[in-house]
Amino acid sequence: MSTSPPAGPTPEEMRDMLRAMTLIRRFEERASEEYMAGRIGGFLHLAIGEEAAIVGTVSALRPDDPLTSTYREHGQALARGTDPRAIMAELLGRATGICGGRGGSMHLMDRERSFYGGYGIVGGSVPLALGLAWASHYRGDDRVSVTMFGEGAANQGVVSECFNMAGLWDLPIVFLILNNQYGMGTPVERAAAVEDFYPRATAYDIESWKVDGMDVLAVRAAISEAARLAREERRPACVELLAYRYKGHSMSDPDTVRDAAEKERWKARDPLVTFERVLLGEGIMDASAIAQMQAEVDQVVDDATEFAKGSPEVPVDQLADQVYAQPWNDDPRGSALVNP
Amino acid sequence: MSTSPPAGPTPEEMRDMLRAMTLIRRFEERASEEYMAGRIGGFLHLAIGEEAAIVGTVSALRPDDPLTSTYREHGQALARGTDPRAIMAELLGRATGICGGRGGSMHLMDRERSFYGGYGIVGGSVPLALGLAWASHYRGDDRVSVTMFGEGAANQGVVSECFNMAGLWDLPIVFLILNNQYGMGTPVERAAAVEDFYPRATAYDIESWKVDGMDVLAVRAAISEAARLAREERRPACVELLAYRYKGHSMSDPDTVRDAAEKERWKARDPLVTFERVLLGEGIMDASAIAQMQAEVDQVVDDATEFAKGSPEVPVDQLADQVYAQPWNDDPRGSALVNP
Amino acid sequence: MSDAPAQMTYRQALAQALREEMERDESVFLMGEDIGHFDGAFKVTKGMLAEFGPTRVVDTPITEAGFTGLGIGAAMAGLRPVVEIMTVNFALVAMDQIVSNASKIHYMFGGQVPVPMVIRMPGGAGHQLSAQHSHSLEAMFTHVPGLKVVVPATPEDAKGLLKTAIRDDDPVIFLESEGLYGKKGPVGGDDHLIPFGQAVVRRPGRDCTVIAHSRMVWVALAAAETLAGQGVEVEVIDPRTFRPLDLNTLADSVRRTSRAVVVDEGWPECGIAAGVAAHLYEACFDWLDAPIGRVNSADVPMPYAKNLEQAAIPQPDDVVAAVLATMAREVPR
Amino acid sequence: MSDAPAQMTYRQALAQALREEMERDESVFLMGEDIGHFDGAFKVTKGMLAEFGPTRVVDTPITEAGFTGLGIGAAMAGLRPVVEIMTVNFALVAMDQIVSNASKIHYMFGGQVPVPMVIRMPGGAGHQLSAQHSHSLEAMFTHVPGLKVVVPATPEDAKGLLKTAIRDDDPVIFLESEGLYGKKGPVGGDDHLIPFGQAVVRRPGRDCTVIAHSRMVWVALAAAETLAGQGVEVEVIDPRTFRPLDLNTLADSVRRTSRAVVVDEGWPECGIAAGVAAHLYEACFDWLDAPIGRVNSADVPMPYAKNLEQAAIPQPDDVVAAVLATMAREVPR
Ligand SMILES: Cc1ncc(C[n+]2csc(CCOP(=O)(O)OP(=O)(O)O)c2C)c(N)n1
Ligand SMILES: Cc1ncc(C[n+]2csc(CCOP(=O)(O)OP(=O)(O)O)c2C)c(N)n1
Ligand SMILES: [Mg+2]
Ligand SMILES: [Mg+2]
Repeated sequence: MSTSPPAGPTPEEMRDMLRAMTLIRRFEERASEEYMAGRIGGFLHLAIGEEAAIVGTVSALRPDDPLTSTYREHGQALARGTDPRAIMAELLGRATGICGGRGGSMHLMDRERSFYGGYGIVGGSVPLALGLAWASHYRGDDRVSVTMFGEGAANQGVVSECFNMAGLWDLPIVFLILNNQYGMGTPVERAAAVEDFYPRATAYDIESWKVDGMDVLAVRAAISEAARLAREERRPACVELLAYRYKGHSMSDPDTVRDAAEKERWKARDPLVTFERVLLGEGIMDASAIAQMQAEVDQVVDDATEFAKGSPEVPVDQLADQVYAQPWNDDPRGSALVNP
Repeated sequence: MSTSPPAGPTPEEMRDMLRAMTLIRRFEERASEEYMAGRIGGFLHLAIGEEAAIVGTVSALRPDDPLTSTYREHGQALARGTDPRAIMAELLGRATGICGGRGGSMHLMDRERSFYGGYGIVGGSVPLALGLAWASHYRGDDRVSVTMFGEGAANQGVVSECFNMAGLWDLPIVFLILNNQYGMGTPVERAAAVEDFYPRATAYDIESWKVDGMDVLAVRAAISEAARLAREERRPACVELLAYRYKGHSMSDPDTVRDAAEKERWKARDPLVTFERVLLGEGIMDASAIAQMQAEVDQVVDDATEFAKGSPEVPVDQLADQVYAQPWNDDPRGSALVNP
Repeated sequence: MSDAPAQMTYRQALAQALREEMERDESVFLMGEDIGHFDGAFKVTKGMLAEFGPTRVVDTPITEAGFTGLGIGAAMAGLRPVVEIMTVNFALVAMDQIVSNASKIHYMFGGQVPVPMVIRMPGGAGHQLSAQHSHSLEAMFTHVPGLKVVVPATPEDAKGLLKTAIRDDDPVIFLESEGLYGKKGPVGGDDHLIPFGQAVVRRPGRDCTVIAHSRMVWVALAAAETLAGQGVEVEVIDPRTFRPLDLNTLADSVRRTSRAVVVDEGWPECGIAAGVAAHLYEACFDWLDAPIGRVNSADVPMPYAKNLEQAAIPQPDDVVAAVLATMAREVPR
Repeated sequence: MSDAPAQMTYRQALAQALREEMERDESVFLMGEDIGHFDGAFKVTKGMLAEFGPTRVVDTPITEAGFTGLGIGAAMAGLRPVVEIMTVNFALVAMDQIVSNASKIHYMFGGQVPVPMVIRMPGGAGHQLSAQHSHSLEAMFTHVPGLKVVVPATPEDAKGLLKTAIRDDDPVIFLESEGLYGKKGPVGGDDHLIPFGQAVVRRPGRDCTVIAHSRMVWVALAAAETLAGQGVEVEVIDPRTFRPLDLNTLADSVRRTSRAVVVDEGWPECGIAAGVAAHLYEACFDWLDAPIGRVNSADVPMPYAKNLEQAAIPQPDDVVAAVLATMAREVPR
């Protein structure tokens, strides 16, 4: 049985983590521009400010640990190593997108990298992750299923149902409550009877605790321990990450509800800046190495954007393809009905 | 603001409580016979063994406190004072039934007595009770909404959602988890990660505790305190009552899963026998008074059954009446569609 | 001109209905996600928290089953809740409360307690919101006896029907359209109520009856314009409510035109178009010169890409084609 | 006679399909409330816990949304879950998982992951279970692209279709009937698979096509017997699956008989009968001599009282009346 990565990352891992965080930040800034330019439609939810939570989590997992997320999931895909070209192309609704233009920003998936998707119904993805954990339990493999969802989602009843089943059957799952303190315009204190969420899991005998979600090393350590519990002790765990999103709920939210001073306070704790300081302080990277990494990342984002823009649209005659995995009568369209 | 009844009942109240418990027991025994005779259809869920939980609860409430229950709710209606004739007639599907034969055993309601109904979808009635509590909160009246549901129902996500809203808005509601240790054939340890249910409510800052549900005085004391919290301190409460049902889940369950020794152990704690002993011991009733009361109850049950049997069926041409409270075009049938 | 009806958007018309009814009746309150401090996801309830306070404009946690059920219970207690489910997509989480409780309580308990509540929710596709956020669930709700189902297409109807819905004693599923909030039109005053079960002719015509509701009314009217250029005069009728359904008005028109097309943004199978068509075939069998055309969204989960999405949802051209197909049919008479 | 098909009940046929598929494929497992120690609410899974152990026959808490979602996730991981929802009524609690996840995941993510799962659930009325426990929700599921919808009427079909469902790579809504579990009939062996989308003629006839599924097949056959006594020969066809729908077989029959009645235990509005009828009108418009009859349950929440319930659900006499109404129609030709 192979174990989870150790909590303390190597210098190289730390460089990779900073790079991943930078990539998420720059990618999403670019996505935001593409949205403003009208090339991305639908909803676009940015995770800017939450990079430590995402990268800390993914870096604590094995690449084959199934991961699910919400609609705010570009970062998870990027951190898992999905080609930024395929993500940007998906956002632009192109045939070369990771989901062939069917999903868009809210519904990225990269099954090859065990990223089992972003979902739009608040709370609705959590039982799917439980099912992925169930499959590991069933097969006796040592994967750990990790599901990231917001503190708003934690109020959905189905999440409690999953706590119960995970606790009852000792499933290898980590519930990751990304508490960014708001669900759209609603702050925690107006949505939850108790502002800490992890004790809810405790009531189902799930080891649970809360961690600073702006500190990528703290996140990594917490998720490593949670994954270890799930992988080695075969017990579920729940980690609440306290974090903050710097942008509105989605691009269509002008973000007028949140207090400016509050935003500044949290921006002062920018996870990228904080982590850069760590790397500089420990001599793992110097300023020019960081600048070079950033330039490379910008290059990757430029390239992804160019690729996406240059990619073909999805042929309209493929509209009805793939509704079914096993279409009727070998109908390649996957349509369920045939007219006489 | 009138207060909840005090925890310690008067001798007269104790006599009434024993009478109510006896009525429930005898009424349900008779219902079981009527079911066997084919005069009652559908599902028939008996609460035999749970009389202390029901009567203890109802006796701790004001008559105008809204009460909801599950499909196992003949006792709640009887304890609230609904005419046994109207209940038995409902069970027999007669026009004189409390719901005009529309509801049957699972769906009794007596709005005049603030009994807001028995419901068949496990967990589904709990938010209704929250809404009844909301109405008191909204209007500023001092009623307390009480909702009784099983430990199996406590696993349904919507119950957690209600805990959260009750805690968040300080609604005057008492969640009463009637833990009879089984949901159909499934014992608690196979359905719940933790065998105590009240701590789930605690995670939402709701005052919660567990009580012996076979002891009617203990139940009454606990619900009195819970109702006091809700009525006077305007805070929700949650009480878990540990109890046991003596019969199968419903009449169609041969009850072969549960261990005979276990059943005997719990029958040795029969809530009626126990409470009779208390009354005898305290000199509140003597053996002949009890016998006389029982004879009167049997008389009531006989009468209710005769009444029901002698009652007319519901006219079939009333099938479509009352689908709507406000029918279209004054159509007395309440049909929503008119053909040209 | 002081008594000319005000011009306003569908959004404003809804807001006006809510305000007027809340002022009129203290038992009316609003509940839903982000309707207060955030002014509502679509800003329908903008400013109302400040006006009416947090007991009458209630921000909820993201627990649709729970607060829809709460609304039903509050209605049983005699209040008149207007529950906003942010979009109809999230009603799927609350389906049990709507179908097992709201629609049944009055009947099942022998008429003891009415459930006078409104569940407002916008739906529809067209903004690239992809598969989970693009539902039109009219058919699912219309399937269920005990519910009333309302589908306003204009600002005037939005106001008049919402006021009626709030005063109605039954649970009303009030389906708004995300694509119509900005639509402007004349709107009546305080006493402007529109009864349920009264279809309205949006455009008179003699050649073919086109039945459309909500946003599809505008799609149908655009198609009618195109068709008029080709000499085909269609009559566009908006049922406005599906429960109750004003079949008389629909059937009268079809008997005159002998042809019909039903336009519906939902899916085809067991959908609204199928449901309405079934009634019309039965009511107008001897008059029909061609099978009734059905224009629906494609029988697929809604895709994200703009070109696919536009191909999936009914467009004016689809309506034109359906009408022409109906007209092209040889008449055996 | 050793190769004559065995006689068994619908219940036993289902059990046999489950057993054979579990033996055949280790990735198949069963999950649901009380299916293990309690042998299942309707005893379909009797004895299977002992045979297959608690990892493959899993008793769940009463949390349909949660464990249905779990099944979807497990299917995404490549297992083949057979989730039992105790009755279809409780699927309303899991509607979001079924509609927003199960039906959409394959399409929405560009075909990366199939969802090979079966959701088994019995439905229907007739046992005085009252409003919340008497649903027939075929129409709601058939409305949704991405699902397959299967409605077996006989032991043979129960087995053959369930085996196909388990091997199918898409989410299959497998709707059993509470009223059929005790029904006996011949059932094929291990290799007995019935493909989806193949309607079957249950009784040939020339005068009117009667389309019925699940328990309604037997109601229709009883009606056919009565009608035969009056000289009317109806052809009873069972579609067996609604997604996919074998419209060819249905339409061929209607083109021969020129008349049709659809019998469906669900509600009338936007129901199965309306959906099937809409297709048939379109496919057979020039052949139809009368409007298609629809026999549905009454448009009411199901009442408890036996006489009311029997009046509310389709009876053989209702089918007879609908056929005769169809026959009575003057033919304008
Ligand atoms: C069931 C459901 N209800 C409502 C919504 C609309 N909605 C989308 S995101 C969101 C807020 C979620 O907050 P949280 O879970 O904290 O995640 P965050 O957006 O903060 O990452 C809401 C209400 C939805 N998508 N699904
Ligand atoms: C949503 C839902 N799922 C399943 C059922 C079937 N069912 C009826 S009662 C019951 C057991 C409930 O157990 P519990 O809540 O402990 O109540 P008890 O019957 O013990 O009083 C089940 C599974 C149902 N009615 N509703
Ligand atoms: Mg949040
Ligand atoms: Mg129980």
